[in-house]
Amino acid sequence: GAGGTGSPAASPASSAQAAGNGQATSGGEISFALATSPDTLDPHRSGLAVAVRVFRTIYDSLVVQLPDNTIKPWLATEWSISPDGKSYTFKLRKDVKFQDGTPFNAEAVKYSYDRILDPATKAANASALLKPYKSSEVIDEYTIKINLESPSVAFLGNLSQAMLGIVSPTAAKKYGDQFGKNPVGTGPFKFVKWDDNSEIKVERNPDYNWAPALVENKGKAYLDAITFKIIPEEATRLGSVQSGQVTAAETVPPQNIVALKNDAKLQLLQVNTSGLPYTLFFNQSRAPWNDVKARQAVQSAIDVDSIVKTLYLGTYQRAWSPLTPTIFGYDASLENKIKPDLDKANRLFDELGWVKGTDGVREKDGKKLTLHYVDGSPNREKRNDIAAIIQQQLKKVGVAVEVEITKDVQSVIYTAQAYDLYGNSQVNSDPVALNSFYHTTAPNARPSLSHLSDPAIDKLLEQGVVEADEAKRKEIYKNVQKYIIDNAVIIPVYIFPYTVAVSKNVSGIKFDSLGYPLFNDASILKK
Amino acid sequence: MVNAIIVRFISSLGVIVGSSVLVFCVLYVLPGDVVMNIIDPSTMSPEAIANLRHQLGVDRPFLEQFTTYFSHVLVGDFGKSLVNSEPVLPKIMMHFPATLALTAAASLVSVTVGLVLGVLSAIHRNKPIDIIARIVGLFGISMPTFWSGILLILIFSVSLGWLPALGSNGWQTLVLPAVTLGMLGAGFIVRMVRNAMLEVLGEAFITTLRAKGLLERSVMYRHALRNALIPAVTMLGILLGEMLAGTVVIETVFSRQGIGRIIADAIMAKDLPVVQGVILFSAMIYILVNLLVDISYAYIDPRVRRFQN
Amino acid sequence: MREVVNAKPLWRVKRTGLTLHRKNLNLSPSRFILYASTVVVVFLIICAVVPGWIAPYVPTDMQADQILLPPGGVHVLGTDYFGRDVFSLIVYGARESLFIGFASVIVGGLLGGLIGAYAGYFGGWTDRVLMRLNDIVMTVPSVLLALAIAAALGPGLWNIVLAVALAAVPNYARVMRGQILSVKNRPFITASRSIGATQLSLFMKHVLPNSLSPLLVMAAIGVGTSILTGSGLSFLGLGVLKEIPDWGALLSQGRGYLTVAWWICTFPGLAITLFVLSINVLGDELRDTLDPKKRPS
Amino acid sequence: MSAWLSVDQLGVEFAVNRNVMQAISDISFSIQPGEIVCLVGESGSGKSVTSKAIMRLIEHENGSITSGTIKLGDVDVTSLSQQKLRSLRGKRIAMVFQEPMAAFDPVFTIGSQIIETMRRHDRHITVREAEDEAVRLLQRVGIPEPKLRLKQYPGELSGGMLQRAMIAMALSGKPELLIADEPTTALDVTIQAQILQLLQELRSEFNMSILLITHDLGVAAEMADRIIVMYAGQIVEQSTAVDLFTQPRHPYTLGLLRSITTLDSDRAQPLYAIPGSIPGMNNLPTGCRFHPRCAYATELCAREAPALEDRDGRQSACWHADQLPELRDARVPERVSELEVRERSMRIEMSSKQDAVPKDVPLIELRHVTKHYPVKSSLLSRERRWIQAVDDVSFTIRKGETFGLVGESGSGKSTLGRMLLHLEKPTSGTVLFEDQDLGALSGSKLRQQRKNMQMIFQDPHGSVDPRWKVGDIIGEPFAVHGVRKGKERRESVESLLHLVGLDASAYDRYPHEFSGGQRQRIGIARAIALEPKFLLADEAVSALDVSVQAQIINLLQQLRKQLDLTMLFIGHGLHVVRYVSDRIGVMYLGKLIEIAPSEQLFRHPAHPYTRALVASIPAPDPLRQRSFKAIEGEIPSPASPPSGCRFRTRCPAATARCAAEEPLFREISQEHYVACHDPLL
Ligand SMILES: Nc1ncnc2c1ncn2[C@@H]1O[C@H](COP(=O)(O)OP(=O)(O)OP(=O)(O)O)[C@@H](O)[C@H]1O
Ligand SMILES: Nc1ncnc2c1ncn2[C@@H]1O[C@H](COP(=O)(O)OP(=O)(O)OP(=O)(O)O)[C@@H](O)[C@H]1O
Ligand SMILES: [Mg+2]
Ligand SMILES: [Mg+2]
Repeated sequence: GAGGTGSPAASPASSAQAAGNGQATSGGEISFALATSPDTLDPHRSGLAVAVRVFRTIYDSLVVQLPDNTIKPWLATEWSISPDGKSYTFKLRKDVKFQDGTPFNAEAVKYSYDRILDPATKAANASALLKPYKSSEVIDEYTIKINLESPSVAFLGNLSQAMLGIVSPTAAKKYGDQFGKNPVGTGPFKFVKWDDNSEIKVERNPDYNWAPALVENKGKAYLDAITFKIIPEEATRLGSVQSGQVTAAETVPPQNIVALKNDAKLQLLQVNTSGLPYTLFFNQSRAPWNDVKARQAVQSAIDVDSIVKTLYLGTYQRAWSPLTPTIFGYDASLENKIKPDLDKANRLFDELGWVKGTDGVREKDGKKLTLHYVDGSPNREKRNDIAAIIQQQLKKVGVAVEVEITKDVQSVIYTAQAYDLYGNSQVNSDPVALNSFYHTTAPNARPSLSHLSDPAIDKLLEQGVVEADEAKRKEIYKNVQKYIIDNAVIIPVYIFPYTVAVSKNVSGIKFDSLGYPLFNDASILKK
Repeated sequence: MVNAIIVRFISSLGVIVGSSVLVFCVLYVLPGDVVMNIIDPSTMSPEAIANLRHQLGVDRPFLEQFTTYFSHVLVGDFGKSLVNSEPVLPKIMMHFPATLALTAAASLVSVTVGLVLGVLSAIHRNKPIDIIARIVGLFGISMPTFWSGILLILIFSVSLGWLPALGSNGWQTLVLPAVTLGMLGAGFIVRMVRNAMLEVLGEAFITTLRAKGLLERSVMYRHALRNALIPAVTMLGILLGEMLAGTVVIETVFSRQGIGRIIADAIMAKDLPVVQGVILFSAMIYILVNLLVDISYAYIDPRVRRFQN
Repeated sequence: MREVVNAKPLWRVKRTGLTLHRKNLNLSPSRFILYASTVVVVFLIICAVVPGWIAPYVPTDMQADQILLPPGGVHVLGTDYFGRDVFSLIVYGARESLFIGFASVIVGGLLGGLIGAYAGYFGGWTDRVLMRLNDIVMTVPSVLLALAIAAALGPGLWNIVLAVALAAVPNYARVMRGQILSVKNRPFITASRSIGATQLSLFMKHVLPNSLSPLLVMAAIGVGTSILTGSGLSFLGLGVLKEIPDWGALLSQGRGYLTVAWWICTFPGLAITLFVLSINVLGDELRDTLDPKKRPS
Repeated sequence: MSAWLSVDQLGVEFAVNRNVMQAISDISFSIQPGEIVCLVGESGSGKSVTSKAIMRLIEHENGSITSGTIKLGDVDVTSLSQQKLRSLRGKRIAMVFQEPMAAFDPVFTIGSQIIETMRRHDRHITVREAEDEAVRLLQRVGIPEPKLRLKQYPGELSGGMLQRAMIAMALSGKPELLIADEPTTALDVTIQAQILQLLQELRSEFNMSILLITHDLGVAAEMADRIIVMYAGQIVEQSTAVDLFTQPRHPYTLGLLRSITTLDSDRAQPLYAIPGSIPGMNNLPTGCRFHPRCAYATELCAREAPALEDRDGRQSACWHADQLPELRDARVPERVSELEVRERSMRIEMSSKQDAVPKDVPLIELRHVTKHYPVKSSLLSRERRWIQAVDDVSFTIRKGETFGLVGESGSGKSTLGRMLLHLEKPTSGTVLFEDQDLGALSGSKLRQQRKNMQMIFQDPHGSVDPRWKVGDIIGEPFAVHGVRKGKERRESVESLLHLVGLDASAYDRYPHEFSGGQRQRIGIARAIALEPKFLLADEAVSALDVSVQAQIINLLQQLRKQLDLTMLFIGHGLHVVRYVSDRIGVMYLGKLIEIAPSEQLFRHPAHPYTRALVASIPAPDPLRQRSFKAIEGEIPSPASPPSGCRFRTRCPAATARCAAEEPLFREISQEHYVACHDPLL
């Protein structure tokens, strides 16, 4: 999905060290090479992770989520939740103002959230995140009450996301459709300019004094400015960080990680994203994959270890569960339980009556055993290559894999549902993310990717949304994860580590719980 | 004369309208729609998606989209990007200078390299210089530009550190992309100039010139080359088209700003108004340049000028 | 006048002269390049037709323990990041690439040739309409057009072929029309017309055969251009993912490994370059042989 | 007196596809100051190579001098350094070429090209001085408004003007020797006469030697002091003009002289023709290179090549040079009569359509036929103009007659011919064939009618499809009309081949394997395949060498009798037209200005133009020097013809009436029509 990457940071080790070594000095500019271009800097309209990386510097959120999944104050100093879990009352900071001088207050918060609901905004992912938001009431200038349609344990965590950042009502009204090109928030950096397809420049917000607990420097940032350069071509991006033309470059491909590690001028920052790992979903509505044995056969035939090692050269971690390890409720006991077992795979298929034909492909009732594997284009994180390997691996047990690489995921996957196996991942801060993938869907609604429909699982997932007791909630999600793996509903593949190569004379770049970079502590080391 | 140009220009407008209709039709059948590029389909409900599509107007029937778009174009409104609501024309105008600089620099490279190699090649026909010049020219035509571009970056930027790999400002940033793109054109020009030169060298008047006792130098450069250049000028118009198209790849490789980049992205995103805008714009440029080429042709070549009187 | 009746004069019996001097056949550089090009093209065509005879490995065979091996040893050109043998990939990829090259030239050349021939031969109203249309299409640079068409048709080998072919149609049409126009008024056409030949037979028997050579040359060179355009589409993300990738896809997929394993994309890149270069050399040679000015008369 | 130029034992080779080809060998001759020497010979005999070798220009065309010396005064040209050579070129020796249009660089003005030459050889001259000098030179060579011409581009001048300008350019270095390679071949007879006259004047004015290359013996007779005859890369004969024409010492020269048609040629007799054609330089016969075509050849000739020997101040390379005067009278008629016999027998084989056709039955009638072409408008000019290629022409061609059509280039002869066959629709007017309006016929009816009217083209190379086999080309009429299939067709084609004098083995060969004359035979065979009633021959022999020309004309005459053809014969060479035609029409600038029976037209031309035309023809007889002063001026543009009589701008007898009133086309004596207010008679 286009949601991109990020996760409760599994303590980004390298960044912490780098920050510790040098003496933070004020001043200087850095440039940060992005792999793709943001679509807009309007947080409510954007759906691209790359945009978040830029506008996280411009906007603040009400609360912040720490790596241990706890929620801490940011623009809100404190909050209370009503007993029915359907309304939240926030006390806001009084010393905050937007970069355009507009005062930050309850009105601004209400405006921001209502704006997301307004169809005219054409909000994309933000509206999904804000669910089940119903309305806001301004209690007083610095107190706001938010009402929900239904209780949601994940709501606070979502509020911490940049896509639900608070925008300047003055600017948003003034620029309308063009707000995305003229963003104004309360963040540590303010927008300077955006040259299409080339660069976005932000400069220090000199008034900034309300940094969250996630960073050490609570005041204004050390850096004068950051220029985000848009460099889609991998070789060029890496080439320019190696030659020193840019200070930092994101998404370093695995094969270069090894080489860059040995580069005396560069440091590598890596943070695993959190949410759902890259997962291959079986489409259970299509035969023969509605049969658990068939799915298990495939599960045994695919050597995920080999895939991850071959393609990512040991730089990516393998996924074992429908959730990433850093997320709440992750079940570590699932690790190393599935082993590639060709005999088992063959046996299972044999049992199902699929017999190998002369061409090595299994047949039953004159039908070939085919698996339609759909993947999005382009070859992001080598996902197309995974398809290529799986095609070869399944060939060995007599499954003919047809790989379809398409840009048009919408119609192939969501409208026509013409796939047997489809891969996706999602950035999220809470296991409720599982709901949209494994809960039975309403009769008229679009089915989930897995097409799973099991009342027991539905019940567990529903409990998970409202269960306030952490231990019980953990247990619920353990059961869900075990079920999903045991029934081979999916094949989890890898956990994406967001990797940035940074010049050694820059320190203090950190990452938030979703893996987005924070520049509050970043500074250039004086030599 | 001025009238003729105006008439010619007006008829070109027809061509421009035609080409944009064509492109509109081709793009309309693109699968999927722009919505997919703005949202994460797994997190949004179908209704929300439908809603968004409705707001963007991409769910309306073809004819309606078509007439709306063109009625706006007629009054000079190229519409707004579906992805980020940016007005198209200002966006193009902003990016065009970068593309222009690139194509101009690349043309310079093409013409210089092409001319030198082409002339050397023709003068030293079938000698080693000829062979080398032709092979160099052919390499320009034969290498995929994205590959040669990356190689140049690795060599001159990463290994040697002589030139920046990217950017849109300063002449240094122009060198590598212009060379990459220019080598393509140089290949064509070498071949063109060589053939034209050989043809001219076979003409009877060359013998006259020699019989007059002219220096070989002035036979070659003052006379033969000048004659050979006339057909080469017509090539420039076509070359420009190639170069403009080449920027799609080059601007991506070198992360340059420019309309090539815009259109590549827009095609992928099915951002119809942007694609339309860029195509309309580049068609206009193309036609304008070819018009200029035709006019200058009539001025350079006395054989054409004769028909005027 | 007796001797004239006998069209073969006595002294023609021996055709000496030119042929006899061929003894000292020292290879000039340009000849050498011509022969080398022929060898390259022929070899790659053989690869495309019977890759199994040449490739030492099965190209789809992914050996996880043999990834990124440098050239030399058992893998002459090394292995790629899947652990596939690069040489075998190139040999098998020839089929895909040459298919793109030849198929798109055949489709585009036929279509463009027909349009150009029709317009040029019948002239008048249809000519004006067709050529105006052609002008229109030509204002859109062919790579862009191919890009748009490829995007519209979606991935698929045939779609790439079609995109490249359609984008080239206007060029073929223009050349064909020009050629037809120049042939149309040659005296031997008038001669046939004066005999009473119908338009159709004039066209099929005289005009067309005599107009084909520039188109053939263009088509020969077009095979190379199509492969290049195809690889450009791969680069822009519109290629096709297949078990056996074409050279463009190999090159475009392997380019990320250039600094780590240069051989993965360098050899497919060389294959493209060499093939295109050679086909251009052959095309030029073909142009020279077909050029009536250079033919013995 | 020492010779200006002496060439000794010159041999030249060309590198062709890494082989060498000997183009000329053993060429020796010399030119005295103020002398005009003509180099004659058929196409490909090495005339141009010889001339270019003198200036060592062949070195730029893969050629090299392999033997011999060229001396200009005391200077040995063969061993000169490039630098010295260049200062000699254009200064001491200047050249004028055949195609004036192609000999100028099209993108520089005439003036700049002339000035460039001057400044190249005289570093001290200023541009202004050079310009003045150029104006003076242009004036001298007879170019009106020289100042204006100086600034014009070659494309803006007519061929005749350009040739004058070329001569002016050649004169600019005040050369001692002028080499003129076929300077008039591309020009009309009237213009040719002007240029030749100019050359003669210049010779005496500057005491310049001239090496004049021509294949027209008439020109040679008129101009030359001495004539050198070349054949297949060698000199075969050399002597003074008078001697050569009266007493040729080589069978080839003799053949050439006999082949040419003159005003006196007997129209009842077939023309003499040298059989065969000149061999290519890569397949030369052994011994004497001419022996396969020679009527006097003996076994010795085939074995050993004769040397060029001096005798009585003249040279010839023939074993039988001495006996030639006697042989000449004895042997040749024999051969002709032998041929006659064959022809007669063939004639019997063919149908016997010889039955008398009533005279005066019109086969083709043209009524007020007009053809206007739009002038191609370039990008920058949009107004439409029209070329009046043919304007209101009416005449009749009678059954069985040969009608000749003459006129300068661009006068509309070919256009008229094409309309006659309805290959092109007239802008207005009608063409009747056997009283049937061709314009009213439907497509298929017209195609049927085409069987009856056929055409022979000027360019023997262009008029046959290079990709077809000869048999298919000749058989095409059968195929088109669906007659004679398979074996029958092949037989018919073979008998046609035989009829036009080609071997049946030609059937499976391709046109490029044949010489120009043979190709023309192929074209003729195709034209007569369907036994048409009418044959149009548009310059059918103009592109051919004299010896071959005679062969083709004989063939045509013979076929005409056998097949009872009616013919329209369009031609440049007036003698040839006179020889073949019963009546002749003269065209000028799209108008038919005179029609008369052949002899009448030549002896008593009524139109001043016709008279000028007839007078312009150089007679191949050095004793009959021309007294007539060449007609002045050039043919005006057909896009804006003069008012009234179109010839008035060049007419010595023009009056005010000629400008105001267009003369009627009227009969002045029996069968003699003319469009002139004051016809000569
Ligand atoms: N540059 C060249 N390279 C090779 N062969 C040549 C070249 N120039 C002339 N020849 C050959 O030399 C021979 C003599 O040619 P040349 O031009 O002297 O004939 P010519 O007598 O001038 O004929 P024409 O009357 O047609 O001008 C011909 O066979 C011709 O093919
Ligand atoms: N298809 C055409 N389009 C335009 N102009 C033409 C065309 N054909 C002939 N003309 C012009 O018509 C005039 C007469 O041409 P035509 O060929 O009939 O002359 P001609 O007497 O046969 O000359 P030549 O002796 O050179 O063959 C010329 O000025 C020519 O340029
Ligand atoms: Mg010559
Ligand atoms: Mg003519």
